[in-house]
Amino acid sequence: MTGGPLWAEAVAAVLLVTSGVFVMISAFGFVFLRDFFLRMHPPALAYTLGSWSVAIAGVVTFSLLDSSLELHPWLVMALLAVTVPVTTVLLARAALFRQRQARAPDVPAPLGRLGPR
Amino acid sequence: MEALLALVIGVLGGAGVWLVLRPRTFQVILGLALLSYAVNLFIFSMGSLFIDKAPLVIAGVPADLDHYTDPMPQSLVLTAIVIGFATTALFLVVLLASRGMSGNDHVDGTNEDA
Amino acid sequence: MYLAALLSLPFAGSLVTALVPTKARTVLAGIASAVALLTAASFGALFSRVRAGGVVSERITWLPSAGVDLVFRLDGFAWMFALLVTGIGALVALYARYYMSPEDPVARFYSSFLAFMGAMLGVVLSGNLVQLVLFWELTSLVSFLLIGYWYHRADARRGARMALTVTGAGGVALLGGVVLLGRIVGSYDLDVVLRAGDVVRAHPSYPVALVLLLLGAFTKSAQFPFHFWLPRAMVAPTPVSAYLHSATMVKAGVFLLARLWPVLSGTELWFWAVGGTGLVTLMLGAYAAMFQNDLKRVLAYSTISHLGLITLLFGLNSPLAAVAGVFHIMNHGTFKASLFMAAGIVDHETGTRDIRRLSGLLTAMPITGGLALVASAAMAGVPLLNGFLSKEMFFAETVFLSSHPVVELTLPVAATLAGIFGVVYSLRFGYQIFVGPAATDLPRRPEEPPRWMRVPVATLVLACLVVGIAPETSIGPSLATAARPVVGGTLPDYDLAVWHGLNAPFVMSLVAIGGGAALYRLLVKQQRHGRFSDPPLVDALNGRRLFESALVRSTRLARAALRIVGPRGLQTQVFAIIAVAIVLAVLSSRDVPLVWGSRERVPASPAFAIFWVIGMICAVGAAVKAKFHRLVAITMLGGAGLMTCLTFVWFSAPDLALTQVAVEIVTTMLFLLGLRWLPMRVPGLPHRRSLRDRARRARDLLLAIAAGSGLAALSYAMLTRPAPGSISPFFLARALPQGGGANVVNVMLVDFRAFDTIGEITVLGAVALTVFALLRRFRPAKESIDPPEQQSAVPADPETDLVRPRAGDKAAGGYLMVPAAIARLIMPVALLVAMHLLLRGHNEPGGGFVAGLVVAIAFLLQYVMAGTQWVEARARLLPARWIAVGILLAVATGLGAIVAGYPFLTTHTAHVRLPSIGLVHLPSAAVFDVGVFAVVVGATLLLLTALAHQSLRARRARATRRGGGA
Amino acid sequence: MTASPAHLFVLPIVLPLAAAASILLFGERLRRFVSFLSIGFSVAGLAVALEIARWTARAPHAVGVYLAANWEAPFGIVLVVDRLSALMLVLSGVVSLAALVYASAGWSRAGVYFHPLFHIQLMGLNGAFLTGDLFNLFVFFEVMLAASYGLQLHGSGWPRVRTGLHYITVNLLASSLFLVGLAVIYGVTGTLSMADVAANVALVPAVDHGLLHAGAAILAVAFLIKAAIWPLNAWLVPAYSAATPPVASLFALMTKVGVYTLLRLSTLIFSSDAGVSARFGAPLLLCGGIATIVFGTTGLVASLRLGRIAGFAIIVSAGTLVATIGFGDVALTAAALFYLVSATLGASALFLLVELVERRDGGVDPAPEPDEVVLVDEDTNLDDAEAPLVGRAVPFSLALLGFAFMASALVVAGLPPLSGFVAKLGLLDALAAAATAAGAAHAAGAWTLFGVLLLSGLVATVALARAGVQHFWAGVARPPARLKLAEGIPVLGLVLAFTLLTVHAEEVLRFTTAAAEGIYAPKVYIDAVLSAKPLPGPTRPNVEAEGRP
Amino acid sequence: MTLLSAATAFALGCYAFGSALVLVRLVRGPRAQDRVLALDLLYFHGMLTMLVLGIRHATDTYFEAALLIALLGFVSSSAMAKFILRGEVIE
Amino acid sequence: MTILRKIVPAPLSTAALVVIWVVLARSARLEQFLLGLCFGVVIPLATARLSPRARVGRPLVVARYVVTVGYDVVVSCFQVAKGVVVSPWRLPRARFVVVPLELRDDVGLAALAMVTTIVPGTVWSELSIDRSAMLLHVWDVVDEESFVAHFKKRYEAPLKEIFE
Ligand code: NA
Ligand code: NA
Repeated sequence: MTGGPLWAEAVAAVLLVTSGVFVMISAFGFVFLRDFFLRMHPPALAYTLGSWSVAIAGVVTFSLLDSSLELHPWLVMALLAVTVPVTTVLLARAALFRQRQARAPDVPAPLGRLGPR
Repeated sequence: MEALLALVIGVLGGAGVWLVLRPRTFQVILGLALLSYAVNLFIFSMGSLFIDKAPLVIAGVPADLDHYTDPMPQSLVLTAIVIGFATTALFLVVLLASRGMSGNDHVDGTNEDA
Repeated sequence: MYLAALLSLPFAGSLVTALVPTKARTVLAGIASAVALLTAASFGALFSRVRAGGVVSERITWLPSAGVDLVFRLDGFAWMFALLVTGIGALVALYARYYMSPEDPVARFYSSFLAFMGAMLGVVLSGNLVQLVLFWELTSLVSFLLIGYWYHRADARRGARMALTVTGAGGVALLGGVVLLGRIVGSYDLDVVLRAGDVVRAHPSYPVALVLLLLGAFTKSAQFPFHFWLPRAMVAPTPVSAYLHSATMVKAGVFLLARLWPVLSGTELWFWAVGGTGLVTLMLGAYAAMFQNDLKRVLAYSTISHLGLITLLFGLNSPLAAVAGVFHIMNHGTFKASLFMAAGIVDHETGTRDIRRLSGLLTAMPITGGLALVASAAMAGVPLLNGFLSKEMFFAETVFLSSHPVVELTLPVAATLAGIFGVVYSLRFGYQIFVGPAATDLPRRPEEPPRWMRVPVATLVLACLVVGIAPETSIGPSLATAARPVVGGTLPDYDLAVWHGLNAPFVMSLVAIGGGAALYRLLVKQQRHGRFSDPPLVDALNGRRLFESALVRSTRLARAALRIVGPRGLQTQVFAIIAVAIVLAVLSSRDVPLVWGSRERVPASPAFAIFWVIGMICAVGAAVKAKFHRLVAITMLGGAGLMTCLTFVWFSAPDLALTQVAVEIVTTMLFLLGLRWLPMRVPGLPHRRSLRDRARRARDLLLAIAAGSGLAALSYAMLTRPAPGSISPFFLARALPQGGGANVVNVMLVDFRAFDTIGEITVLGAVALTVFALLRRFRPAKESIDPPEQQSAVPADPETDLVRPRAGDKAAGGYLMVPAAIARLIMPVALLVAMHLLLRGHNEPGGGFVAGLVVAIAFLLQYVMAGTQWVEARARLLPARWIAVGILLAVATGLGAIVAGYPFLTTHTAHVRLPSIGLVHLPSAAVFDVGVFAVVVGATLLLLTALAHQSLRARRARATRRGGGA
Repeated sequence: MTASPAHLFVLPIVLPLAAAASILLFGERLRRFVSFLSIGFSVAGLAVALEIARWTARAPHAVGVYLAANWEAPFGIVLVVDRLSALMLVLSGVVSLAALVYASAGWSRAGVYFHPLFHIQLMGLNGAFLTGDLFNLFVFFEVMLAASYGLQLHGSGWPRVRTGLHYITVNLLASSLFLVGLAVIYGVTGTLSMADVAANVALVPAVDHGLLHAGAAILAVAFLIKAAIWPLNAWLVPAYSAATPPVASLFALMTKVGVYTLLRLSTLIFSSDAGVSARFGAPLLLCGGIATIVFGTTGLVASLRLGRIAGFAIIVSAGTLVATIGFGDVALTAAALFYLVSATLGASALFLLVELVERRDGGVDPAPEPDEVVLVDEDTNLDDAEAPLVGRAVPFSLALLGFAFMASALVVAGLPPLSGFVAKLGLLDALAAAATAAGAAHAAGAWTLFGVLLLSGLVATVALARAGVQHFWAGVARPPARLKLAEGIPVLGLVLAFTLLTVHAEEVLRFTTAAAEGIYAPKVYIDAVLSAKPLPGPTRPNVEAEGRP
Repeated sequence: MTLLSAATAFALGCYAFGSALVLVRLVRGPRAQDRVLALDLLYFHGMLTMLVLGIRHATDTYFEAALLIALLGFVSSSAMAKFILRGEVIE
Repeated sequence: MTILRKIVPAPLSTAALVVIWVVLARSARLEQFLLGLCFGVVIPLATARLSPRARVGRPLVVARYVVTVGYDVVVSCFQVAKGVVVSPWRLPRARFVVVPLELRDDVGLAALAMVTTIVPGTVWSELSIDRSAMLLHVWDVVDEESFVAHFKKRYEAPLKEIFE
């Protein structure tokens, strides 16, 4: 499998386990929380630590494998940070809109124009 | 795992066939899409399936089907995916045109529910 | 090529007349008569060569490998017929000059007329059976045009179609019979066939062949039960009737009987089939003719009857009868043509053909009347006229026939009876209209027609008289010449004398004339009381009615059948396709049980087991939700797609995974774009489905399960059997050294199987163009022009971020501000990644296709986040140009190889040494891949932006609607 | 073996593709120029096809092989030229040229991108006729279909869209079946080259025969759909009769691609050398073909509109062809190939005429003749106005149309004297021979087909006469059609084509006989394909040393 | 079984199981936004699976597919979100 | 200098692209650098009209900000994870919070959205049309005002420095 030293393998293993655990927790939260806006929070666990630890594990593994610094898994991390917000922002806005349309309780009023004109 | 994969292909294909037989154009297009997954996986499964033996040639590894996955079905599937995409797009547009002209989304342009 | 030239004369005349000014009647008639006369004279000149059984034969090779050459063969019989066809043709052409109205553009008439003459001559001169069929069908076709000459009249159209249908059907049967006969004999050559009578009659296929051939002959000669088309054909201009129903068209059938008489006759089957049909037709025609009130219809039914007589004569299996048949062909042609022309004159002069109205015309037109009386006497079989002679021979045959006792008894009686009928209708035609008090209420005041209109009639009547008075000297040699080939070369003993003594036949003739006169009196009296205006008894046997109702019913029946076996609904078609595929697959493999193989199994992976289960649930979920929850179904479909993609990853197909991911994204976008235009569908209250509906769903479910199981079983069988000796190792071995790439799949796409790829990008391009073309004409449903619910639900408060997040091509604001900014950030990165995928594709996963998709998606993202107008104000994408350039690049790469002397698409690698970098390999496959890239970018953008533009158009439509409403 | 001319064989594919791309580069501007360019390419294509046909005619059983991308079979994709494919190429050249000229008179401007799509369709057709690789065949089918979707929808409008939706759905299903069947065949034989499949099919282990046959059957269904075999053909008549005339005219060729493929693959792969698989599916083809003829004939009886009649005529011809494949008989196949050419030309011409004739009718469905629907009494006068007994003058354009219509109808119905008759005669003769030959295996089938052919010819005659009467005779009051030169030329060109076909029937028959002999002796084809060697070249240093790994 | 292969197996198992959980939301909803988020998460899990498979087999082969999901995977889910919000993907 | 400006209108973007290219290529050889540079120049030029006009200054602030956010992500991850795990028994005190904004720059606001998204515990929900305030859904908040103050200081202020 890998020819790297054991410590590196251990680091990668720990990171992978972390990733798995966080992904599980995020999925668990996503499924079992009852309010949609509450449910929007747990996925962030997966988007961040869940993927970052895999990326770092990848960097460690591949760098040792090729005996040079391989940063490309990090790219995934960076791209995710940029792209994930698009869906989240739009989805939150959509949920807000629909809840307002449905006149659900506990929904804040539209922001409108708050600041000084 | 072979049995399960075969089952997956069967279920995708079966669901596709069911949808293709339905009266609404949107159902039909989804059915065609599912069917194309099934067919692509089916073609794919014609080659010898291996884990981690991608057909990327590595110097020193014997060039045979024990050391690499069969590239042929892959190249066929690749072409099939592209063509499937194109035809799905086309079908969608024709479906929309039909919807616009007939005023409903029945495959025959009639408004009866069946 | 004398005969061929002669045959081509009428056709040439036909062409010429077609080009002559349409109303130059005299010129046209002159040409037609001249052609006919010239041809007739030329045939007449050949008499010496056919007289003693000689045969003139010419051959033009046409289809030697099929045994079909154009053989023109003139023997005595053909000679006689050719003279009849051309001689009467000349007279009719002359007659028509005066018959047709001066306003009538007769070029078409003469052209068809001459073509018909040619076709008929072709039948007569055919020395090859297939050639005979060819001209035979030609006569059907041209007669169709002639009968339908006045096609602005519905009855003309109907009559023409009926004639074509019946005779065409006969022609088809004839073709079948001829092919069989040719197969039996081993040749279509008439000479060979005529010598092979014994072989033919002994062959097991003889009955079938005979029946088919007779069907041809009987339909053409209007034999019962196919006789009904002939009266209908009376709608043709009278010259046409005079020509078609005397000497030509209908005679083709009996010509065939006579022509093949030596080959086919002499059997019981022949006797009963031909003789029986002839007898029935003879009786029926004569009987029906008595009651007709239309001059032409009397002649039509009498023609049927006389054709029945001729058929009967040929059916008697006696050479003497056959001679009589030949003789009667000649006689009937003469007197019937003159009668038709006389009827035409009457019609022309009085304006009616109704026998009940016509009377005493002899005073107004004595010459015509005299001629008509003589001709009708010939038809009745009055002595000293030609009709008497052949009828006498017929009576003799019936008397001296040796056959079954019943036949021997009934035949003479029937013949006499027919003779009586014949006298009756002849009297009705001749006596009733010309003799007696002059009619007073005619549409027109009758007088003698122009002289040249009478000349043809007079010529023919003269012929009747001459033959009737001095048969042996006038017609004897010709008859012998004509009859000899029919009876196989040796003529039987016969005597053409007018007077044979007071024998049985003469008594029969007397009885016929006397009885006929009496019956005529009776009939006239009855008809004065308004009875018998329709033929009694035979109405039930109305073949025409049966035929027409059969046609109408068959149309209705065919439509009903088509609704069942050719359903127009899509669902039924799809069901049929899938069911047929399943059934055929099961049937073809039923002999061999499906055996699972013993290949080493893939190690189990719980993770992938779960993924696959997810994939299946998604697929089923999509199927369930597709009707009412389209968006949900799309998400489910996405789930199934993702699992497909993971399968590719797991089983070492990185290129497939990449492509699948990109395609998934674009497909989802596509569906979402389409969703906008579909009607809202809300699940109604759970209603009880009808039983039919439920049955259909159950049926569909069963089929879906069958299809799924079949696919699963097939793939399991394939998955578990040992891998075959595939051609793939070749690619693995050569991809790097000879294809110049480590990524075998990519090398296959751009090199080994580049031809596939060129097709694939063409497909993509074609689809994109189609979509663009179709969407240019897109017209959304009325309710879809309105903005979606979500947009109209936004309160009209300008303070919310949802209202007009952008104005025109300004950058997005409101709720889209952040997503749009991020999208702009992503753009360059996406392009960079695309370049990365494009350039590495040859060695690593990637390639032009996925790179193109990435670029397209990046642009689409801008469309989504910043809006169509914003993007298009900043970038001219010209997708069609991309497609064109891409395809041209790919083609140019291929042609480059040709320039270098290699086959299309052969790859070359340029090795360039660059300073400080070293050797760089530039495979031409890379250029090819760039072409693929360009096509994909162009096609994908064209597809999706064309859809996106519809929203703009809807907005514009709303604006105009509002503007129009205000 | 005659040496293959360099690159000639690839031109029928490259030429249309280049045409499509270069026309696309001009966009929708310079319409006249684009029309000329398009026609120019088409003429060049026909010339190439004729040259290829000449090449095949030169040597007996000539099989030309072109190694695309310089890779030998069974690994690379080969184009194979024999008489059969050459015949199809010429046919497609003629039909497409006529349709294109016709379209340039106006129909090409009914929508955008007509010319590129047209040439792409042509490329697909030619590719399907040329390729020697199963998957490449699929690709060319898709090329052909993708363009055909666009062409079928050309001009848009509800009838086209509605029928187009059905047409596309059915063909997408067919494509799925194609892929499944193809995959199974690859799975069992390990190869995609048709010649190699044929060479290996006898060696398939017994346990795999079921799989092979199931795969072949599924594949066959795909082709049967394309060949419009009952019960898989309900899409054809609506789609074709809704398409614009030049498109329908070109489509007359499309069903023949299905037939061609069935003929090619069944004779190649399931030849008499194929062991247990020999003549696989032949009875089915016979039955399906006969059922299709019956279906099409029923349609002819039921139809009044010329477009539908032409569509059903196409179905009848497809059924006839497929049924003859079922016999596996050289003489019959030779006749069938002649029939294929003749019927296609006839149907093409008919489709071109449909619109010219119906344009006269002002696009309104003709009212059925009174006796079409109800029985009328003998004495009923059908002429309300007692129309005078004076004939009508026929304007030149109408006469020309009528003449062309009659000629096409003769060809379609198989009536003398044109090529349709020769074809029918050949078929009947060969059938009679097959039926009466000693120990004939399919005497019953042969007799049935014999009878069915005769009857269907009769029905076609009746139906076409009915339609002709309706369109040319019944509507005399309507103003005559205005005929453009560019519309008249292709129609007359097709009439000339089947006149030439009749006059030179012997040569063509000899050609088709040789073609039939060639396809029933597939060893020549297989050997030619498998022995073709790539050029030693830029990346192929040691060709001679290579073999199948 | 090495440490790393055990860890990758665990991680893959977690992703699969997590996906199964997410599937519950994809199937049950209740609202469209739940399903869209669920699909986004499924894609994300798929991406992680690709990365971990790459680590497991010590290969870069699958990296680009993961990269593609990271780069453009959001496009379809954000388009869906926009569709929910506006009923129209491209305005 | 102006020519260089014309060729490389956005040096930061070019640099980022070169880095990404080299990382993607998994090779630091010269040819890859040159190729990366090539794309780094061409792509921004080609997409100039589609790209945001962002002025990015204060590299030090950027670096510090990235580290802060990274740290916060990890910390919040554990907090939210814990909250999720105990959620069956004790739901977090989640609520919507309106945060008044001073940041106006497009890219700055986008960056702020990214931060709120990737830091677990906050969800960007709405932005007022005049960009004067945003609506956040916060996972667990006790005191709204102190949260707003903390948020503005920690996340908004540095962005204002960077982008304006
Ligand atoms: Na090469
Ligand atoms: Na967050």
